[in-house]
Amino acid sequence: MAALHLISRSPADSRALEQCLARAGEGDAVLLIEDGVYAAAEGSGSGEILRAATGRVMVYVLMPDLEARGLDIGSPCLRAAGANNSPPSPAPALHPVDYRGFVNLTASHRPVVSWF
Amino acid sequence: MGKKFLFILRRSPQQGARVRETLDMLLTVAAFDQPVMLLFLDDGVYQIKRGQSPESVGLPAVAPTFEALALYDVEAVLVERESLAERGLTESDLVIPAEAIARAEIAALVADQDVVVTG
Amino acid sequence: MERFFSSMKYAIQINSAPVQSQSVHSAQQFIKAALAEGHEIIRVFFYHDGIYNGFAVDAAWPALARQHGLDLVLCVSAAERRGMAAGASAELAEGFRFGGLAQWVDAALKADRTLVFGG
Amino acid sequence: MLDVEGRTLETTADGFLVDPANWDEQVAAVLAAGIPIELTEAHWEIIRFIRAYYLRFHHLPNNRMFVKAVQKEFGAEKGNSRYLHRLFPESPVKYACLIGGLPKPPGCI
Repeated sequence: MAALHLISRSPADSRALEQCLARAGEGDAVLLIEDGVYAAAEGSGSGEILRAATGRVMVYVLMPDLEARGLDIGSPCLRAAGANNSPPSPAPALHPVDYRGFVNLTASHRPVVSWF
Repeated sequence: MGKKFLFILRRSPQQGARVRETLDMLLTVAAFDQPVMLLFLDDGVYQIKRGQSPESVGLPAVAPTFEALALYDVEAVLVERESLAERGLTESDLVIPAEAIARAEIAALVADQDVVVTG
Repeated sequence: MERFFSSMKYAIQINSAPVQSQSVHSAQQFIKAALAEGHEIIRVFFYHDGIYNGFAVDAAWPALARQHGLDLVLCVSAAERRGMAAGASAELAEGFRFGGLAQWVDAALKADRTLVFGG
Repeated sequence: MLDVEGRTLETTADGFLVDPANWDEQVAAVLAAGIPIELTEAHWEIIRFIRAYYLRFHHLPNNRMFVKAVQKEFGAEKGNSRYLHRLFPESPVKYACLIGGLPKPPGCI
Protein backbone atom coordinates (compact mmCIF):
# COMPACT_ATOMS: atom_id res chain seq x y z
CA MET A 1 0.00 0.00 0.00
CA ALA A 2 1.16 3.58 -0.57
CA ALA A 3 2.25 5.61 2.43
CA LEU A 4 0.73 8.80 3.85
CA HIS A 5 3.31 11.29 5.08
CA LEU A 6 2.31 13.93 7.63
CA ILE A 7 4.22 17.21 7.68
CA SER A 8 3.52 19.40 10.69
CA ARG A 9 6.55 21.69 10.80
CA SER A 10 7.01 24.99 9.00
CA PRO A 11 9.57 24.87 6.16
CA ALA A 12 11.23 27.85 7.84
CA ASP A 13 12.32 25.80 10.86
CA SER A 14 12.43 22.26 9.57
CA ARG A 15 13.45 20.54 6.36
CA ALA A 16 10.91 17.81 7.05
CA LEU A 17 8.92 18.43 3.86
CA GLU A 18 11.96 18.44 1.62
CA GLN A 19 13.50 15.43 3.36
CA CYS A 20 10.20 13.56 3.21
CA LEU A 21 9.67 14.28 -0.50
CA ALA A 22 13.20 13.06 -1.22
CA ARG A 23 12.12 9.63 0.04
CA ALA A 24 8.42 9.50 -0.82
CA GLY A 25 7.48 6.90 -3.38
CA GLU A 26 5.42 7.11 -6.52
CA GLY A 27 1.77 7.24 -5.52
CA ASP A 28 2.43 8.22 -1.90
CA ALA A 29 0.40 11.04 -0.35
CA VAL A 30 1.71 13.98 1.65
CA LEU A 31 -0.58 15.92 3.98
CA LEU A 32 0.42 19.34 5.30
CA ILE A 33 -0.99 19.98 8.78
CA GLU A 34 -0.34 22.46 11.60
CA ASP A 35 2.64 24.70 10.74
CA GLY A 36 3.34 22.40 7.80
CA VAL A 37 0.69 24.33 5.86
CA TYR A 38 3.10 27.29 5.65
CA ALA A 39 4.77 25.43 2.80
CA ALA A 40 1.79 26.66 0.78
CA ALA A 41 2.45 30.29 1.73
CA GLU A 42 4.07 33.05 -0.18
CA GLY A 43 7.80 33.22 0.33
CA SER A 44 8.02 29.83 2.01
CA GLY A 45 10.44 28.75 -0.69
CA SER A 46 8.71 25.39 -0.91
CA GLY A 47 7.04 26.04 -4.26
CA GLU A 48 9.85 24.50 -6.26
CA ILE A 49 10.06 21.41 -4.06
CA LEU A 50 6.31 20.90 -4.27
CA ARG A 51 6.27 21.46 -7.99
CA ALA A 52 9.00 18.90 -8.47
CA ALA A 53 6.91 16.37 -6.57
CA THR A 54 3.75 17.01 -8.57
CA GLY A 55 2.70 13.98 -10.54
CA ARG A 56 4.77 11.64 -8.39
CA VAL A 57 2.99 12.24 -5.08
CA MET A 58 -0.36 13.77 -4.18
CA VAL A 59 -0.01 16.74 -1.85
CA TYR A 60 -2.96 17.57 0.42
CA VAL A 61 -3.49 20.53 2.74
CA LEU A 62 -5.56 20.43 5.91
CA MET A 63 -7.86 23.40 5.29
CA PRO A 64 -8.82 24.18 8.90
CA ASP A 65 -5.11 24.64 9.69
CA LEU A 66 -4.53 26.70 6.54
CA GLU A 67 -7.49 28.94 7.24
CA ALA A 68 -6.56 29.31 10.92
CA ARG A 69 -3.37 30.96 9.67
CA GLY A 70 -5.17 33.36 7.35
CA LEU A 71 -4.02 31.56 4.22
CA ASP A 72 -6.00 30.10 1.37
CA ILE A 73 -5.28 27.52 -1.22
CA GLY A 74 -5.59 29.90 -4.15
CA SER A 75 -2.87 32.18 -2.82
CA PRO A 76 -0.61 33.33 -5.63
CA CYS A 77 2.51 32.53 -3.63
CA LEU A 78 3.22 29.20 -5.22
CA ARG A 79 3.04 30.69 -8.68
CA ALA A 80 5.30 33.49 -7.47
CA ALA A 81 8.07 31.04 -6.70
CA GLY A 82 8.52 30.49 -10.39
CA ALA A 83 7.87 34.08 -11.41
CA ASN A 84 11.21 34.60 -13.17
CA ASN A 85 10.38 31.94 -15.70
CA SER A 86 8.31 32.83 -18.64
CA PRO A 87 5.77 31.55 -19.03
CA PRO A 88 5.14 31.25 -15.29
CA SER A 89 5.34 27.70 -13.95
CA PRO A 90 2.02 26.23 -13.10
CA ALA A 91 1.19 26.11 -9.41
CA PRO A 92 1.67 22.65 -7.96
CA ALA A 93 -1.63 20.98 -7.32
CA LEU A 94 -2.52 21.18 -3.65
CA HIS A 95 -5.61 19.24 -2.73
CA PRO A 96 -7.73 20.63 0.10
CA VAL A 97 -9.04 18.27 2.79
CA ASP A 98 -10.90 18.72 6.05
CA TYR A 99 -10.52 16.40 9.08
CA ARG A 100 -12.88 13.92 7.47
CA GLY A 101 -10.62 13.91 4.43
CA PHE A 102 -7.61 13.45 6.73
CA VAL A 103 -9.28 10.38 8.24
CA ASN A 104 -10.09 9.01 4.78
CA LEU A 105 -6.46 9.47 3.71
CA THR A 106 -5.27 7.44 6.70
CA ALA A 107 -7.75 4.73 5.79
CA SER A 108 -6.65 4.52 2.17
CA HIS A 109 -2.89 4.63 2.88
CA ARG A 110 -0.52 2.56 4.96
CA PRO A 111 1.70 3.21 6.80
CA VAL A 112 1.18 6.74 8.12
CA VAL A 113 4.54 8.42 8.68
CA SER A 114 4.91 11.60 10.75
CA TRP A 115 7.97 13.67 9.85
CA PHE A 116 9.12 16.10 12.51
CA MET B 1 -1.71 -10.66 13.96
CA GLY B 2 1.96 -9.85 13.33
CA LYS B 3 2.87 -6.38 12.15
CA LYS B 4 5.98 -4.94 10.58
CA PHE B 5 7.51 -2.06 12.53
CA LEU B 6 10.02 0.47 11.25
CA PHE B 7 11.71 3.06 13.45
CA ILE B 8 13.38 5.97 11.68
CA LEU B 9 15.88 8.09 13.59
CA ARG B 10 16.51 11.44 11.90
CA ARG B 11 17.75 13.58 14.77
CA SER B 12 21.21 14.16 16.07
CA PRO B 13 22.10 12.72 19.49
CA GLN B 14 21.69 14.77 22.67
CA GLN B 15 18.08 15.79 22.17
CA GLY B 16 17.16 14.93 25.70
CA ALA B 17 15.53 11.61 26.48
CA ARG B 18 13.82 11.42 23.13
CA VAL B 19 16.02 9.01 21.20
CA ARG B 20 16.55 6.88 24.29
CA GLU B 21 12.78 6.58 24.69
CA THR B 22 12.26 5.82 21.01
CA LEU B 23 14.87 3.10 21.34
CA ASP B 24 13.00 1.68 24.35
CA MET B 25 9.90 1.52 22.19
CA LEU B 26 11.81 -0.35 19.49
CA LEU B 27 13.38 -2.80 21.97
CA THR B 28 9.97 -3.50 23.52
CA VAL B 29 8.59 -4.35 20.07
CA ALA B 30 11.58 -6.66 19.56
CA ALA B 31 10.98 -8.23 22.98
CA PHE B 32 7.49 -9.13 21.72
CA ASP B 33 9.19 -11.00 18.87
CA GLN B 34 7.72 -8.71 16.22
CA PRO B 35 9.72 -7.95 13.08
CA VAL B 36 11.34 -4.58 13.60
CA MET B 37 13.72 -2.50 11.52
CA LEU B 38 15.77 0.54 12.41
CA LEU B 39 16.75 3.11 9.81
CA PHE B 40 19.11 6.06 10.32
CA LEU B 41 18.38 9.04 8.08
CA ASP B 42 19.68 12.60 7.86
CA ASP B 43 21.28 13.77 11.14
CA GLY B 44 20.17 10.49 12.69
CA VAL B 45 23.34 8.89 11.33
CA TYR B 46 25.29 10.85 13.97
CA GLN B 47 23.59 8.68 16.61
CA ILE B 48 25.93 5.83 15.82
CA LYS B 49 29.04 7.79 14.85
CA ARG B 50 32.20 6.54 16.49
CA GLY B 51 34.25 8.62 18.87
CA GLN B 52 31.51 10.60 20.60
CA SER B 53 32.29 11.66 24.17
CA PRO B 54 29.14 13.34 25.46
CA GLU B 55 30.18 12.44 29.01
CA SER B 56 32.86 15.11 28.79
CA VAL B 57 30.11 17.75 28.84
CA GLY B 58 27.98 15.84 31.31
CA LEU B 59 25.57 14.33 28.78
CA PRO B 60 24.58 10.66 28.65
CA ALA B 61 26.07 8.43 25.96
CA VAL B 62 23.48 6.96 23.63
CA ALA B 63 25.72 5.20 21.12
CA PRO B 64 26.57 2.25 23.45
CA THR B 65 22.86 1.52 23.84
CA PHE B 66 22.61 0.74 20.11
CA GLU B 67 24.98 -2.15 20.71
CA ALA B 68 22.14 -3.80 22.66
CA LEU B 69 20.16 -4.22 19.41
CA ALA B 70 21.93 -7.48 18.66
CA LEU B 71 20.96 -8.86 22.07
CA TYR B 72 17.30 -8.36 21.13
CA ASP B 73 17.77 -9.96 17.72
CA VAL B 74 17.24 -6.67 15.88
CA GLU B 75 19.23 -7.52 12.82
CA ALA B 76 17.66 -5.14 10.35
CA VAL B 77 19.69 -2.02 11.06
CA LEU B 78 19.88 0.22 8.00
CA VAL B 79 21.52 3.50 7.18
CA GLU B 80 20.88 5.66 4.15
CA ARG B 81 24.00 5.89 2.00
CA GLU B 82 23.31 9.48 0.93
CA SER B 83 22.82 10.64 4.54
CA LEU B 84 26.26 9.25 5.39
CA ALA B 85 27.93 10.68 2.28
CA GLU B 86 26.44 14.15 2.78
CA ARG B 87 28.10 14.20 6.20
CA GLY B 88 31.41 12.87 5.04
CA LEU B 89 30.88 9.58 6.83
CA THR B 90 31.23 5.97 5.76
CA GLU B 91 29.99 2.73 7.31
CA SER B 92 33.36 2.30 9.01
CA ASP B 93 32.63 5.42 11.10
CA LEU B 94 29.71 3.66 12.80
CA VAL B 95 29.73 1.90 16.19
CA ILE B 96 27.40 -0.86 15.02
CA PRO B 97 27.16 -2.70 11.73
CA ALA B 98 24.46 -1.11 9.60
CA GLU B 99 23.48 -2.04 6.08
CA ALA B 100 23.74 0.93 3.72
CA ILE B 101 20.76 1.41 1.43
CA ALA B 102 20.17 3.97 -1.28
CA ARG B 103 17.73 6.87 -0.92
CA ALA B 104 15.84 5.50 -3.90
CA GLU B 105 15.16 2.25 -2.01
CA ILE B 106 13.51 3.89 0.99
CA ALA B 107 10.05 4.40 -0.49
CA ALA B 108 9.64 0.69 -1.12
CA LEU B 109 10.95 -0.13 2.36
CA VAL B 110 8.45 2.26 4.00
CA ALA B 111 5.55 1.07 1.87
CA ASP B 112 6.15 -2.45 3.15
CA GLN B 113 5.59 -1.49 6.82
CA ASP B 114 2.52 -1.47 9.04
CA VAL B 115 3.80 0.90 11.70
CA VAL B 116 6.42 3.62 11.24
CA VAL B 117 7.70 5.69 14.14
CA THR B 118 10.10 8.56 13.55
CA GLY B 119 12.22 9.89 16.36
CA MET C 1 -23.43 9.88 3.28
CA GLU C 2 -21.69 6.93 1.69
CA ARG C 3 -18.51 5.74 3.32
CA PHE C 4 -15.68 4.60 1.09
CA PHE C 5 -13.84 2.59 3.69
CA SER C 6 -14.94 0.00 6.13
CA SER C 7 -14.45 0.61 9.80
CA MET C 8 -10.82 0.93 10.81
CA LYS C 9 -9.06 0.51 14.13
CA TYR C 10 -6.59 3.20 15.15
CA ALA C 11 -3.78 3.38 17.68
CA ILE C 12 -2.80 6.96 18.44
CA GLN C 13 0.49 8.07 19.95
CA ILE C 14 0.85 11.59 21.39
CA ASN C 15 4.35 12.95 21.94
CA SER C 16 3.88 16.56 22.98
CA ALA C 17 2.65 18.44 26.01
CA PRO C 18 -0.72 20.18 25.73
CA VAL C 19 0.65 23.72 25.79
CA GLN C 20 3.66 22.95 23.61
CA SER C 21 2.15 22.91 20.14
CA GLN C 22 -0.98 22.41 18.12
CA SER C 23 -0.38 18.66 17.93
CA VAL C 24 -2.54 17.68 20.87
CA HIS C 25 -5.42 19.66 19.41
CA SER C 26 -4.84 18.04 16.00
CA ALA C 27 -4.96 14.61 17.57
CA GLN C 28 -8.23 15.41 19.34
CA GLN C 29 -9.78 16.73 16.12
CA PHE C 30 -8.59 13.67 14.25
CA ILE C 31 -10.01 11.34 16.88
CA LYS C 32 -13.40 13.10 16.80
CA ALA C 33 -13.49 12.91 13.00
CA ALA C 34 -12.47 9.25 12.99
CA LEU C 35 -15.14 8.35 15.53
CA ALA C 36 -17.73 10.31 13.53
CA GLU C 37 -16.79 8.20 10.50
CA GLY C 38 -17.51 5.06 12.48
CA HIS C 39 -13.90 4.09 13.11
CA GLU C 40 -12.55 2.78 16.39
CA ILE C 41 -9.79 4.26 18.55
CA ILE C 42 -8.19 1.33 20.31
CA ARG C 43 -5.98 3.36 22.60
CA VAL C 44 -4.32 6.75 22.92
CA PHE C 45 -0.78 6.28 24.21
CA PHE C 46 1.03 9.28 25.67
CA TYR C 47 4.80 9.13 25.30
CA HIS C 48 7.77 11.49 25.64
CA ASP C 49 6.48 14.92 26.77
CA GLY C 50 2.97 13.73 25.89
CA ILE C 51 2.65 12.37 29.42
CA TYR C 52 2.03 15.94 30.64
CA ASN C 53 -1.46 15.65 29.10
CA GLY C 54 -2.38 13.44 32.04
CA PHE C 55 -1.68 16.24 34.49
CA ALA C 56 -3.19 19.14 32.53
CA VAL C 57 -6.13 21.26 33.62
CA ASP C 58 -7.45 21.17 30.04
CA ALA C 59 -10.74 19.27 30.10
CA ALA C 60 -10.69 18.13 26.47
CA TRP C 61 -9.22 14.66 27.08
CA PRO C 62 -11.46 13.86 30.06
CA ALA C 63 -14.47 14.97 28.00
CA LEU C 64 -13.44 12.79 25.04
CA ALA C 65 -12.76 9.85 27.34
CA ARG C 66 -16.16 10.22 28.98
CA GLN C 67 -18.09 10.59 25.71
CA HIS C 68 -16.37 7.86 23.75
CA GLY C 69 -14.87 5.60 26.38
CA LEU C 70 -11.34 6.27 25.12
CA ASP C 71 -8.50 4.36 26.73
CA LEU C 72 -5.95 7.05 27.61
CA VAL C 73 -2.64 5.51 28.70
CA LEU C 74 0.32 7.48 30.03
CA CYS C 75 3.63 5.71 29.64
CA VAL C 76 4.85 5.04 33.15
CA SER C 77 8.55 5.05 32.29
CA ALA C 78 8.29 8.36 30.42
CA ALA C 79 6.40 9.78 33.41
CA GLU C 80 8.99 8.45 35.86
CA ARG C 81 11.76 10.00 33.82
CA ARG C 82 10.02 13.35 34.19
CA GLY C 83 9.35 12.90 37.89
CA MET C 84 5.61 12.52 37.31
CA ALA C 85 4.85 8.95 38.29
CA ALA C 86 5.70 7.89 41.81
CA GLY C 87 2.51 7.75 43.80
CA ALA C 88 0.95 10.28 41.45
CA SER C 89 -1.89 8.10 40.15
CA ALA C 90 -4.36 9.91 42.37
CA GLU C 91 -3.50 13.22 40.71
CA LEU C 92 -4.09 11.98 37.17
CA ALA C 93 -6.70 13.84 35.18
CA GLU C 94 -9.98 11.97 34.70
CA GLY C 95 -9.87 9.20 32.12
CA PHE C 96 -6.12 8.58 32.22
CA ARG C 97 -4.24 5.57 33.52
CA PHE C 98 -0.61 4.55 33.69
CA GLY C 99 0.69 1.72 31.52
CA GLY C 100 3.90 0.33 30.09
CA LEU C 101 5.24 0.27 26.56
CA ALA C 102 3.61 -3.12 26.23
CA GLN C 103 0.31 -1.22 26.05
CA TRP C 104 1.56 0.66 23.00
CA VAL C 105 2.77 -2.52 21.29
CA ASP C 106 -0.53 -4.21 22.06
CA ALA C 107 -2.51 -1.31 20.55
CA ALA C 108 -0.28 -1.14 17.47
CA LEU C 109 -0.70 -4.88 16.94
CA LYS C 110 -4.49 -4.68 17.18
CA ALA C 111 -4.82 -1.52 15.09
CA ASP C 112 -5.12 -1.19 11.32
CA ARG C 113 -3.26 2.13 11.52
CA THR C 114 -0.91 3.72 14.01
CA LEU C 115 -0.61 7.52 13.95
CA VAL C 116 1.91 9.65 15.78
CA PHE C 117 1.14 13.25 16.73
CA GLY C 118 3.55 15.80 18.09
CA GLY C 119 7.21 16.11 17.21
CA MET D 1 21.16 5.11 53.63
CA LEU D 2 22.58 1.63 53.77
CA ASP D 3 25.08 0.35 56.33
CA VAL D 4 27.49 -2.30 55.07
CA GLU D 5 30.18 -3.27 57.56
CA GLY D 6 30.95 0.25 58.68
CA ARG D 7 30.39 1.86 55.25
CA THR D 8 27.41 4.17 54.87
CA LEU D 9 26.08 4.17 51.29
CA GLU D 10 23.53 6.57 49.92
CA THR D 11 20.26 5.11 48.57
CA THR D 12 17.19 6.57 46.86
CA ALA D 13 13.76 6.76 48.48
CA ASP D 14 12.99 3.44 46.73
CA GLY D 15 16.08 1.83 48.24
CA PHE D 16 18.24 1.83 45.08
CA LEU D 17 21.95 2.49 45.44
CA VAL D 18 22.76 6.02 44.25
CA ASP D 19 26.24 5.20 42.93
CA PRO D 20 26.57 1.82 41.16
CA ALA D 21 30.35 2.06 41.65
CA ASN D 22 29.89 1.52 45.41
CA TRP D 23 28.51 -1.96 44.77
CA ASP D 24 30.18 -5.22 45.72
CA GLU D 25 28.90 -8.62 46.79
CA GLN D 26 28.65 -7.59 50.44
CA VAL D 27 26.50 -4.63 49.45
CA ALA D 28 24.36 -6.97 47.35
CA ALA D 29 23.82 -9.27 50.31
CA VAL D 30 22.60 -6.37 52.46
CA LEU D 31 20.34 -5.05 49.69
CA ALA D 32 18.86 -8.54 49.16
CA ALA D 33 18.28 -9.02 52.91
CA GLY D 34 16.10 -5.90 52.90
CA ILE D 35 13.61 -7.34 50.40
CA PRO D 36 14.07 -10.12 51.65
CA ILE D 37 15.60 -12.47 49.09
CA GLU D 38 18.08 -15.17 49.96
CA LEU D 39 20.74 -15.13 47.27
CA THR D 40 21.70 -18.36 45.53
CA GLU D 41 24.02 -18.94 42.57
CA ALA D 42 20.95 -18.68 40.32
CA HIS D 43 20.37 -15.14 41.61
CA TRP D 44 24.01 -14.16 41.21
CA GLU D 45 24.00 -15.27 37.60
CA ILE D 46 21.16 -12.88 36.78
CA ILE D 47 22.52 -10.05 38.93
CA ARG D 48 25.95 -10.23 37.30
CA PHE D 49 24.27 -10.30 33.92
CA ILE D 50 22.19 -7.16 34.49
CA ARG D 51 25.21 -5.32 35.90
CA ALA D 52 27.31 -6.21 32.87
CA TYR D 53 24.39 -5.22 30.63
CA TYR D 54 24.06 -1.81 32.27
CA LEU D 55 27.78 -1.08 32.27
CA ARG D 56 28.13 -2.06 28.62
CA PHE D 57 24.96 -0.60 27.08
CA HIS D 58 24.25 2.32 29.47
CA HIS D 59 20.67 1.14 29.41
CA LEU D 60 18.16 -0.57 31.69
CA PRO D 61 15.50 -2.83 30.22
CA ASN D 62 11.84 -2.95 31.18
CA ASN D 63 10.39 -6.26 32.35
CA ARG D 64 9.55 -7.46 28.86
CA MET D 65 12.97 -6.63 27.44
CA PHE D 66 14.66 -8.16 30.48
CA VAL D 67 13.03 -11.55 29.88
CA LYS D 68 14.10 -11.43 26.23
CA ALA D 69 17.66 -10.39 27.10
CA VAL D 70 18.01 -13.18 29.68
CA GLN D 71 16.62 -15.63 27.13
CA LYS D 72 19.20 -14.58 24.58
CA GLU D 73 22.02 -14.88 27.12
CA PHE D 74 21.04 -18.03 29.04
CA GLY D 75 18.44 -19.76 26.87
CA ALA D 76 14.71 -20.28 27.17
CA GLU D 77 14.77 -22.31 30.40
CA LYS D 78 15.95 -19.18 32.24
CA GLY D 79 14.67 -16.53 29.88
CA ASN D 80 11.03 -16.81 30.85
CA SER D 81 8.99 -14.88 33.35
CA ARG D 82 8.17 -17.92 35.51
CA TYR D 83 11.80 -18.71 36.20
CA LEU D 84 12.66 -15.06 36.84
CA HIS D 85 9.65 -14.49 39.08
CA ARG D 86 10.64 -17.47 41.17
CA LEU D 87 13.99 -15.82 41.83
CA PHE D 88 12.76 -12.24 42.16
CA PRO D 89 9.11 -12.03 43.16
CA GLU D 90 6.87 -9.20 41.87
CA SER D 91 9.24 -7.54 39.45
CA PRO D 92 12.34 -9.50 38.40
CA VAL D 93 14.10 -6.62 36.65
CA LYS D 94 13.40 -4.24 39.52
CA TYR D 95 14.88 -6.50 42.19
CA ALA D 96 17.76 -7.69 40.02
CA CYS D 97 18.70 -4.02 39.50
CA LEU D 98 18.18 -3.15 43.14
CA ILE D 99 20.38 -5.98 44.40
CA GLY D 100 22.85 -5.29 41.61
CA GLY D 101 23.30 -1.74 42.85
CA LEU D 102 21.88 -0.23 39.66
CA PRO D 103 19.32 2.57 39.21
CA LYS D 104 15.62 1.82 39.18
CA PRO D 105 14.67 0.34 35.80
CA PRO D 106 11.88 1.88 33.72
CA GLY D 107 8.26 0.96 34.00
CA CYS D 108 7.84 0.03 37.62
CA ILE D 109 5.67 2.09 39.93
